[in-house]
Amino acid sequence: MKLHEYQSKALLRDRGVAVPEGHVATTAEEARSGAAKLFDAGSARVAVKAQVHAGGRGKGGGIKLASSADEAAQFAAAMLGSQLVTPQTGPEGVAVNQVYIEAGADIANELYVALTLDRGRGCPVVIASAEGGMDIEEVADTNPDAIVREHCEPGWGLRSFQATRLAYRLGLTGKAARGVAATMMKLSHAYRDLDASLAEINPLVITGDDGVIALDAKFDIDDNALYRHPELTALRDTSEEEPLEMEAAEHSLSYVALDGTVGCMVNGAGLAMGTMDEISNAGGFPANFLDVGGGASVERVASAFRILMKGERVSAVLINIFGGIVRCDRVAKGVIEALNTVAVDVPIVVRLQGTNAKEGREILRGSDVEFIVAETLHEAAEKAVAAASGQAEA
Amino acid sequence: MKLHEYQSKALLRDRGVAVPEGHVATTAEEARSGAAKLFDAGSARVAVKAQVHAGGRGKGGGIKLASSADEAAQFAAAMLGSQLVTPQTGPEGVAVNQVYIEAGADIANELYVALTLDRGRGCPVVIASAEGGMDIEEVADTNPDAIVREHCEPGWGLRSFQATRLAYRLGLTGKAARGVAATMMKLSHAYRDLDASLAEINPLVITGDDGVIALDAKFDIDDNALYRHPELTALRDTSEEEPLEMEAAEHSLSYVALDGTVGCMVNGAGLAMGTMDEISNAGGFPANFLDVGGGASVERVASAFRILMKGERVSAVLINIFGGIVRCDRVAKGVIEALNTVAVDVPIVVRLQGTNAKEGREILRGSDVEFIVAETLHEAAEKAVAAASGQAEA
Amino acid sequence: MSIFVDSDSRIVVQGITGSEGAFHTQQCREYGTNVVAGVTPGKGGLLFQDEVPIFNTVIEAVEATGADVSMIFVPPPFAADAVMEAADAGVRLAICITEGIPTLDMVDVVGYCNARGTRLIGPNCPGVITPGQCKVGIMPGFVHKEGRVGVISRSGTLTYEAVDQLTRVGLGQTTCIGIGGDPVIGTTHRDCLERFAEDEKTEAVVMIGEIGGSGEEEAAAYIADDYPLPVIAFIAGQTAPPGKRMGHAGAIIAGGKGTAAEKMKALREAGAHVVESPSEIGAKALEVLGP
Amino acid sequence: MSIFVDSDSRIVVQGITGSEGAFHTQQCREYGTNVVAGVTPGKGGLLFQDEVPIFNTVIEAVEATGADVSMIFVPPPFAADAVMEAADAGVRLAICITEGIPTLDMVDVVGYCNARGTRLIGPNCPGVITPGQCKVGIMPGFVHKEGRVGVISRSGTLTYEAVDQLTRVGLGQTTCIGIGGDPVIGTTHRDCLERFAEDEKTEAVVMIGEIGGSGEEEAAAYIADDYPLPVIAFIAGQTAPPGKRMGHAGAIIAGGKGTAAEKMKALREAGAHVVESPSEIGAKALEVLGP
Repeated sequence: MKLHEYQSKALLRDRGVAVPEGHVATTAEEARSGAAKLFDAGSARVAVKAQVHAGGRGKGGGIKLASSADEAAQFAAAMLGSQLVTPQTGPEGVAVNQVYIEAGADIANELYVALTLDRGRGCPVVIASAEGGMDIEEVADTNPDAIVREHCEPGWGLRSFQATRLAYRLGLTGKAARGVAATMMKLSHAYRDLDASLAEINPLVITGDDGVIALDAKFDIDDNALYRHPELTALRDTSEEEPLEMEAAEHSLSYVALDGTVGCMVNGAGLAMGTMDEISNAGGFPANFLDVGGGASVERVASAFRILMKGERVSAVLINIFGGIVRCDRVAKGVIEALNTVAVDVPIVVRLQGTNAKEGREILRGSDVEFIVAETLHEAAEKAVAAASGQAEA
Repeated sequence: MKLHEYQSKALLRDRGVAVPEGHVATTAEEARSGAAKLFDAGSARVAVKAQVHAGGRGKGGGIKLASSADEAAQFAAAMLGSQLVTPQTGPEGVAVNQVYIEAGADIANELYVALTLDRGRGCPVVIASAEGGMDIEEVADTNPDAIVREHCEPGWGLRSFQATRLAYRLGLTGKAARGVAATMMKLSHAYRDLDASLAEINPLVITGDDGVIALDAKFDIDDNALYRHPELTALRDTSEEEPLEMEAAEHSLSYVALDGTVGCMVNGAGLAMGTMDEISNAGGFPANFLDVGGGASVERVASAFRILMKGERVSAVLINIFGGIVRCDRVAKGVIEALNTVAVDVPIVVRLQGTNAKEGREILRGSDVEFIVAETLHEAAEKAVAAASGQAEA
Repeated sequence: MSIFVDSDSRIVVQGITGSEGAFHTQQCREYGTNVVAGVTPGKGGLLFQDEVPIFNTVIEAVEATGADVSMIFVPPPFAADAVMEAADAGVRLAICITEGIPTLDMVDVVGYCNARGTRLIGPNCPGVITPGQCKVGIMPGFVHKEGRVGVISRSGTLTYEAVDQLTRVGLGQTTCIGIGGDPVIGTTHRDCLERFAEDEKTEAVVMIGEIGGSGEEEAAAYIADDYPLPVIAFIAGQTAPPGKRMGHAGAIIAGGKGTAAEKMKALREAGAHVVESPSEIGAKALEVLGP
Repeated sequence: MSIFVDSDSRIVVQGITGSEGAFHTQQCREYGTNVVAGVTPGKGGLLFQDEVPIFNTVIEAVEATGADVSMIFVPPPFAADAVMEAADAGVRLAICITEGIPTLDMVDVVGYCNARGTRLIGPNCPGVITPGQCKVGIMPGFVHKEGRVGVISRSGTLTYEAVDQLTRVGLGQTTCIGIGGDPVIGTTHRDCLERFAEDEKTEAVVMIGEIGGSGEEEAAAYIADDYPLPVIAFIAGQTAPPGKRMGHAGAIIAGGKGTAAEKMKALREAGAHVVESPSEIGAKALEVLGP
């Protein structure tokens, strides 16, 4: 789950990290009054920042500096309700529903600091760079030596000496080094306490008087850990999420929309990916990834069909079930029952394998619904691709 | 630093451990009104408990059960200002300055739970016993099998499965087991967060409905860690501490009063103990342990003399300094200067060894003060013991 | 021969009285697995299926029955603690089936297991099977056949698919291991490759990877360094888009890293027989090994 | 021969610019100790006494100078972190002089050092000296003499006393170690006994214990098991009252345990030559070893 900048900053502020004053606004009027407060408090300029989950907002015009409350209101009016296109969104962009009005900072130096998981080492890693404000992957490509790292070992977490070491390796000294090291410690505690998968401050600003301020911040939270963070779950903003993926998640289905024409319904994530690959190898294009999981009850299969068929371009469906503990005959019954409640007007290729596959296939054959039955995964993919191209009867 | 029961319970309550309602009272009237509140809230009985650091209060009459607010006030009146003698105090007892008025609990079962340091393993250990209310050392002697333990390993602390394991090994089941395991986890976090050297709940009570309540609680805090716990330092009650030891501590001296007649002033704790032992081997009795530490400045030596001479029975003084980095000539000068400000009317035996010992001895010989100079530790002890027995001139 | 488990393995099941735990324990027992104990706090003293003693704690189970392998079906909020309990009790192998454990819990768990010398397989995995001897997991036993191919995979049903193909072409398996689909796992492809290399009976390894992480690349580097057995490899997710989690928490192309193409390239360069299609696994293995 | 440090040891001093650190670094250098680097965050790039390079971090010091032993003078609130930094930087031996470190910090530090294979000596100790070769600590070098007795002690000045007696009776020392007066320490009496047993030059060990803890009892158990060298032992605090901390945080008779009498009995039964008086250490050593 992704958090917005303003949410992430509130979490950091709670943990003692300095962040600029700011106000969330959903209307130009709110933006004006938020900006006015900041100007009254002495800000020379305020930033108007689109609150979207995608990165690269600056490049897409999602961050503007205003010199008056009126100007801030104008920027906010232009952003709110617009579709913001950034290097990390598709060409259609994402809708801006909230802006954050924030006091400008006195920037002497900009750093990058983040914690994320190092999968190879199996532990979190702090990644820092003296090139703040830039995308870290860009820095990794153009100037990898500018990036320094320290691992948070199991049981030990980030130790103070590691944070200090990072600060010195970034070329800092004195108060700025101590401030950055302290911020890294706080960020690592936040990462841990919030079950984050990413905690990023970019840029982390050194001010003219060697203060340290988080000018942008981003937390991604581990979905598996949300059960123990109701306070974070309440921060979820689903406006940028794919509606079908959300609907699938509500039914404990794992669904990802793709661009192709062959709708897939598979049990197991690996087999679902493998099925997509096989469709591709057969010359077709999968319309989605869809894992119905281990249970595959009638209700679940029906939901899966419903979501699958909402994919606009689906012109054939491939059901690929490898029965393990799940019995194929039960799945077959589920499919038939599901089809009584969901209108499916495209060819359906079914491949059942594993436990009670034969019985399952017989059930399908004996039903009113017309299925194209396949034996192997390869055959199933070929038939589905052909069906999607309108050659089902060929 | 030791905390009182009511202070320890407040710390536990803050961390989610259930404790009975209670009120501190320093007068009988306060005790009455505190008790009245508890009776009003539905208590059938209230306990009046002397707030002293020494354990074994119950055996000394420091815990009384009252059935009315008047009775509670009577008990409080009797306790407050009295000297409470328990198995853990000397025969002179300790003054009771505060009592704690507490709601009675519905006791079905009493357990013992504590965390302390296992020095052999170098990590904290949870010690628990089904024989609550009893002194754990008594249980260790009479029924060692009743005691169960789990270690809190470096980096890992107490894991939930260990707390669960302890609860089952205490013979608990169901809700009581879960409640006790949860309490152990909270106690272990408190131990860690508060830098405790001891965190004890005795008894930890299982109530009739399988609830879990801490009926008595005790924290000892690591003095070395107090610098990071100003909130705990503020809880210090020095009324039970030895005034001379406190005075010594203020001057960074380590002092322990003993029963003998030979006052000792030594640099280094090990040598100070060794000096005491040597005095004892020579047939005398040390009046104190006193480590003047590494610095041994004039001010410090003077303070040491002042404190030393407050020991009532001191009839000779033994100064034993092994100069290492500290130079004996400087110490000698410090002793002489100190004696200008402190009246010492008993014989002083001085043994200087190590760096510049010869020069130091010469300085002493050249002074107005009459010192008995010794070369070896053995000789010094012999001479001091003789001096203390009035045979200095013999 | 085999790796990790065999007919001598003595299994304790943590969470044996839960619905999943009970069902799969029964399945494992029917397969012939020697399930010697179960653990459910609060149910100590009862029997599972009138035969398997249940204990409150793993240490009791280990002490009473000599269990050396734990199969874990404990729900996600308690699973990390359960694995640590198994490690602390001294089982040599903990197989954690549970899906949905928070990643940072697993960071701790893997560190804890490593410090204690307990091998963890999983979490979020189908388990381990040595056909004909011992099934410790949720895979359908009947598709497997005793033989000479080792199988390593991050997924469940795709493994069954691969195993089924092997069995159909007449190639049995020494041991099949589902290492799990999470970002942090106890045992990697590389670890399994090492063990298979030491197993006399294993003549080839089928390795099924998927997008995300760098486990396949690390395995490739290991294979490139004179790995003694032929490796047949497939990487799932060639058609997966970046930034999308493909079911498994660990199956995600993040920051442009962890693509199927990269992994396939690394394996190919390391000398593995990489197939483009999951349908070709069995045929390729037969081609490499011969009938 | 010697244990822990010798003329090849390359010392880095953490906290070299503090008043204690600077003073004792100078003393050690005057003794002939090879101090190759200092560490004070923020002072990297400067020189100590115009000769010893100062670094911001231990890892830099180790990489630049090959330091393998760290002497630590960092104040208590930062000392635990400093020891961990030394361990993480890969020094084989960390000697922590600092007194007053919170006990729970030391629990973590010792665990961390053990996990990394770094030996910690101390804290709250005078350090280690191999006479004539290397002094890493605050002991007065001049009382020591090269020779054949190993010395282990929990205290500072009492060790100097014992060493002085040895030197006066003509017995030099191989290595003298102050293990420290805290409840949790990195290296125990027993650890040192083990190392002395492997040292060719050491012909006897003087072991000075004190009240509190059970380190002396554990040493006694180890000695009882055919320890190859004669051990001369003294336990300080025979006259100490229970429940009172005798200066050292670790020197306290708690719950009736850790008395001098118990420790002396255990050592005597183990075959050690236990003296009642600290004055007899030198004479007893001479009696045992011969001139």
